[in-house]
Amino acid sequence: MVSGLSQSVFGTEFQTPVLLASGTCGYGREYAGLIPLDELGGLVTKAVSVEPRTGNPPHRVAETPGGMINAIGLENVGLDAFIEEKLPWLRENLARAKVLVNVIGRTTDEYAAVVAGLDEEEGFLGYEINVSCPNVRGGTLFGTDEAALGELVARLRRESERPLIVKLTPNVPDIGVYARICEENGADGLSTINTFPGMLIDIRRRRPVIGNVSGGISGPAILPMGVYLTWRAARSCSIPVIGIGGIRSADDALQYILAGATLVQIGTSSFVDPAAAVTVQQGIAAFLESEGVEAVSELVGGLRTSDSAEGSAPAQG
Amino acid sequence: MVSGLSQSVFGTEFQTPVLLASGTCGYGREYAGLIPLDELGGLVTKAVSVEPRTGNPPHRVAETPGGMINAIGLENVGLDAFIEEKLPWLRENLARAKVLVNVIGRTTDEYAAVVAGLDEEEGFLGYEINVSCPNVRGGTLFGTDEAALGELVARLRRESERPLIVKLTPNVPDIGVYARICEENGADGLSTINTFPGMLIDIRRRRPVIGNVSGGISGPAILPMGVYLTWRAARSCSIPVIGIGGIRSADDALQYILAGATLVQIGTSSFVDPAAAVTVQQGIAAFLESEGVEAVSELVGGLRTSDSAEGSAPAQG
Amino acid sequence: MQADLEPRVGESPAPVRHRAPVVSNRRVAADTWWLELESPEIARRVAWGQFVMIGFGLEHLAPPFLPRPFSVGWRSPDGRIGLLVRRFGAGSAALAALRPGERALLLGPLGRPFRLEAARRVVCVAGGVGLAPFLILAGEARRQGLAVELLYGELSAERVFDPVLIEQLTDAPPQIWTEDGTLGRHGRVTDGLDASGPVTVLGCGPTAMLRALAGRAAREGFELQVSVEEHMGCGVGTCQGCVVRSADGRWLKACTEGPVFDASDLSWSPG
Amino acid sequence: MQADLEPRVGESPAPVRHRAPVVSNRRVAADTWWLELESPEIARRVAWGQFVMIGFGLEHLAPPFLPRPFSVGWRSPDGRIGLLVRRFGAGSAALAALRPGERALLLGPLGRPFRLEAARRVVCVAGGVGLAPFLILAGEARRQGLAVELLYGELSAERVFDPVLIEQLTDAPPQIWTEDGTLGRHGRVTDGLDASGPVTVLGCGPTAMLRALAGRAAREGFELQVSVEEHMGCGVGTCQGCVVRSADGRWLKACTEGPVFDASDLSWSPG
Ligand SMILES: Cc1cc2nc3c(=O)[nH]c(=O)nc-3n(C[C@H](O)[C@H](O)[C@H](O)COP(=O)(O)OP(=O)(O)OC[C@H]3O[C@@H](n4cnc5c(N)ncnc54)[C@H](O)[C@@H]3O)c2cc1C
Ligand SMILES: Cc1cc2nc3c(=O)[nH]c(=O)nc-3n(C[C@H](O)[C@H](O)[C@H](O)COP(=O)(O)OP(=O)(O)OC[C@H]3O[C@@H](n4cnc5c(N)ncnc54)[C@H](O)[C@@H]3O)c2cc1C
Ligand SMILES: Cc1cc2nc3c(=O)[nH]c(=O)nc-3n(C[C@H](O)[C@H](O)[C@H](O)COP(=O)(O)O)c2cc1C
Ligand SMILES: Cc1cc2nc3c(=O)[nH]c(=O)nc-3n(C[C@H](O)[C@H](O)[C@H](O)COP(=O)(O)O)c2cc1C
Ligand code: FES
Ligand code: FES
Repeated sequence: MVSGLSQSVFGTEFQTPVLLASGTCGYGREYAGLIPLDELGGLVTKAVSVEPRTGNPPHRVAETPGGMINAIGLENVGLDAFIEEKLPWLRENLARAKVLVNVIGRTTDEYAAVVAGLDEEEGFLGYEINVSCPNVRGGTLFGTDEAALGELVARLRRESERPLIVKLTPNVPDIGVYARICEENGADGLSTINTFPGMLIDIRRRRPVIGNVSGGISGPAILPMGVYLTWRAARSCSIPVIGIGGIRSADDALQYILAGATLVQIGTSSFVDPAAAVTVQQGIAAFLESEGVEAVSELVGGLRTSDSAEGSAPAQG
Repeated sequence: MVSGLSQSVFGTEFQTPVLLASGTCGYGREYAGLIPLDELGGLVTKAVSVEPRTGNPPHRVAETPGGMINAIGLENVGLDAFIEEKLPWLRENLARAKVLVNVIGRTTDEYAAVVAGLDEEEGFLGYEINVSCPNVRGGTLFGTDEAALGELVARLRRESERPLIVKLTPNVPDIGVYARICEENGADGLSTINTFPGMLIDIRRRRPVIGNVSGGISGPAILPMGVYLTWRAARSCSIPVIGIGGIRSADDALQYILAGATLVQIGTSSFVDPAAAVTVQQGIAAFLESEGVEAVSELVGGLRTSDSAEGSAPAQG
Repeated sequence: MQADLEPRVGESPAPVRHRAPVVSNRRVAADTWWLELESPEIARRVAWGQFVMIGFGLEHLAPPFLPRPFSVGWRSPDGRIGLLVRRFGAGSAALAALRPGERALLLGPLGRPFRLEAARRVVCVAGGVGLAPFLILAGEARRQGLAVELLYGELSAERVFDPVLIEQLTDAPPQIWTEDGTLGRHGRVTDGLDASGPVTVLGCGPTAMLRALAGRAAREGFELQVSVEEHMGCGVGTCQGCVVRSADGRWLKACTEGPVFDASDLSWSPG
Repeated sequence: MQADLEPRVGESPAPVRHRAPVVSNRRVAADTWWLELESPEIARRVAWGQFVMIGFGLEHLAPPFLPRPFSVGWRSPDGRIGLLVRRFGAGSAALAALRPGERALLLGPLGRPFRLEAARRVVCVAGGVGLAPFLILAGEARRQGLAVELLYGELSAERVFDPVLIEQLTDAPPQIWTEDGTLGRHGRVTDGLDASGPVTVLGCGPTAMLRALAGRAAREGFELQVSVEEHMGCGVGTCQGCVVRSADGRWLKACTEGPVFDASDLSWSPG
């Protein structure tokens, strides 16, 4: 990969700014041989919880206009099996691509147990904390509850010195509030964004298409929301932000980077074309060359705006 | 129009459940001759504020994946000119289609002034209150601030006995909370949803495409979010809900209706095809016939779900 | 915007991803198309019962936005593959509208094939376009000397894929059933199944048909393999979108653990 | 899903909406296509300087999802209209790829035309595909006996729309300028403008060109009408998306108050 693509962040060097997003690349191995995984910036594993989870009944995925809905139900093998069956492959097969482990829990203790249980292992760089999980105390998501979020991040910070990246939930009035809570409680970075709650109805059967009734919307449809939320998050704190949502081209990735993202992740697009992440990082390299930019790092947050319009919450209409 | 299409709601009869959404049909007249306006369920005017507003600099609209972004800036002629120049046309030309006036303000008083100023006039049924407006006290939107929203709705209720419909903002953790606040403070109905905040960047110029930097995302891309939020809102309160967001076909409209919407609105689709609303209502009639359903009212909220999945906030992934 | 690059693809058994030109696309029955694509690598490697994910790539946002799984119904020595496409929703309608020279994005071959033993009689029971995997299977297995019977059911005559073509592809005439009796035998294709003796029954078609077969297999004690359908995201095991319930209550991935399963490994309770 | 219904359309001056078949679509210069559509009603009613919104309808989600405004460049007595399409982004690329027999959704005619007075000399200054409205204008105005000159500039020869075709459409040869001097005169098209005497100058092209013209018009005191470009949502005045700044600081809608404005009514300060 072209040297101008590398990004120094989270105490290490990502050879490119392009990662595969959690839940869309399994535990890496599933893509082995199909795409040159070790040439990517990295990947984020499927969520890992302390106990295995069985997940939701089908249908778990379906197409929506310009995107998809999923309600996998965070099915995963659980911490122990992850360490025994999944991590070794990542350790042995990825020399350059970085691995983040996506972490979920029902309680702060469950999150902490995953981090504590993994921290001594080798084969991964750090954690991406998925806070779009219902908190059994209270029922709201960790990611939409300011107090619960702060407590969770502070607790995980005590469990580990590895990079701790919090993946934010998009359906909040002001994502900047949550970005600052993460920073103040010791997070090293943010990932923006997770999926939007959505629903699809089979009108003839009068039933939800998705077994879980509702699910998360991802794909190109959410691109402009993701760019906006990344911009807001990046402006609200001083820790690095990973941009996610609907990226299918280098142009899309560069929108996130100009909005303030240091790295980006590709999710749904890998389903449409497994080569998406490779194409995106090649396209970024081509853009740098055609624009005469030496390093992608020069573009991070490089959006030019006139100051007047920046602060206010946007009126609709 | 087929009789099975009519809906009795807000103390009147809508001949069909299909209306044109605010900001996408001007003040009606712009579509005169192009589509048979008076055969629709109705229309919602462009926002009206107490003083005229000039709106944002261009570009004000652009295309996004499966949708569009707009930042018009609530440009409008203001209350007096609305009464003098716009309302008479609606009064004289629409005999059957119902008119709702979309209302905006920077303060509770400004909203109240519009409602008070209009209430004695003829030519419209009631109000759709756009609460996705920044509150000058505090800066957040009325629609994401529980206290400000409750106060606003209570105040407007005192100003008018006409149908008072509150148009909710989508980017909140739980729209049910806001639905209940509206109901408790005397609203007659809800409209779900307004646009999602979003942003589009011209990567070569490194500038936002939209003059206002950010804007609102509408169109097919937001359909599944709108259906979900309509379902949550309808289940959280007992006042009628108007479903809005990404509708381009009868199938889409019927998803909203099954999710709990009594009426629906068509926005962006009218730009793509001015005949969209007509096609949608004809398609609903055809669906009723093919499914042997006598009246669309029988379908409202007719979604069948198993009880287990209903209450919880959805986990993402 | 999208480069027409073909990324390095790995060694077998990793699937290949490539833009395959449409060779021909013919309407062969009501709502049914026979789609031939040029895909030498998939043609060389595909085994009976495997499928491909077919889509239009990242610039395409209308259905199919997500690629759709289709059983490979045929392959030729010169590198073509054939898919039997029934127009169901908007995604399959777009595949039905493909014209020669246009390209589709293919990923395959995917999934586990049917497993046959030489010593046993094989009976394929196809419902609708569930016929597709049995075209390749019956043709190739017969040419290898296996005794294969093919029962094929449709609702009515207009939907039946040309019996002459089936015979050409599979080297023997199928036994055709229609539910309304407008062609072949009158009734459900499962009625035609004689599963006595040492036999491997293979089923592909609507879930109701597979359930009926599984019920008989359990009662009569014959071996039954079925190819199942479920919505898919990735086709390669990363998304966990495509699960079916196992007999012992776990979720199995249709894309990598299937689509062919022993019927006895699955749960057949409805819903 | 989308019905092919043609809703009742009103009396003039309401625009018509209809699905128009493509008659032909030819590449006529680098990145440039001449697209002819069958649209009898628009052909009958369109006036020079008016435009259509052209898109693909509601089932199409990729660009152009929103319809795009295009000047009508020509009309024929038998009901065709011609558009000059330059491939710029993904939306115009999709229009460039249209094939005969395919349909586009048209809405038009829209906007205010150029206003000409018989007594005056008319000079059209076209930058790039800003040529389009002057093809119809020069042709029809000359046939009505008006003295019309046409100056047409491009960056370089490869982008120049065939001068022979222009002459056919407009009844006289254009004066061609290229910025790199590879065809016609060398320099900016605005350099060619002689605005002495009673003259109406019409401009259509990039904003920088229009600004240069407006500067000269202000200094030299000639009448200048310009056709402006802005992003459009609806094309009919409902969305307020397409505004340009007026000389007295208000926003004017390019779709209904324009696209043709008196240059003196607009603000020409950059940004
Ligand atoms: C292993 C396998 C092999 C198949 N082989 C064939 C074949 O040979 N011939 C054939 O005609 N069909 C086959 N199918 C079915 C095919 O993949 C499509 O589901 C079907 O064509 C309907 O898709 P649609 O886009 O027209 O429907 P849509 O209108 O998009 O959706 C309607 C229905 O299609 C299905 N669907 C939607 N999204 C997906 C998705 N991402 N993945 C899977 N299904 C989805 C759902 O049932 C949905 O309710 C196969 C499916 C599987 C799993
Ligand atoms: C009155 C008028 C007449 C025009 N006549 C012609 C003509 O005769 N020939 C010609 O080639 N072009 C003409 N254009 C320009 C044309 O409408 C498109 O803007 C241009 O083709 C670029 O569109 P795109 O889809 O390729 O670009 P995209 O890649 O979609 O976007 C790139 C740029 O296109 C423009 N754009 C995007 N969305 C819109 C929108 N909704 N409305 C308008 N512009 C948008 C913006 O400048 C944007 O930055 C005219 C524009 C106007 C306003
Ligand atoms: C099938 C699927 C499974 C997902 N699983 C997870 C998960 O386990 N943890 C998580 O944090 N995000 C998960 N996500 C969210 C993605 O990582 C990503 O944030 C989202 O899809 C938006 O990016 P995209 O538009 O590029 O897909 C999942 C997304 C999909 C589509
Ligand atoms: C150009 C434009 C202008 C709008 N103006 C208003 C407005 O003035 N008041 C309002 O409440 N909503 C406004 N909206 C939001 C729409 O009424 C509608 O809620 C939204 O577009 C989602 O519906 P759709 O996806 O069908 O477009 C506007 C939307 C657009 C696209
Ligand atoms: S389709 Fe993704 S795991 Fe099977
Ligand atoms: S384009 Fe909608 S008002 Fe001009």
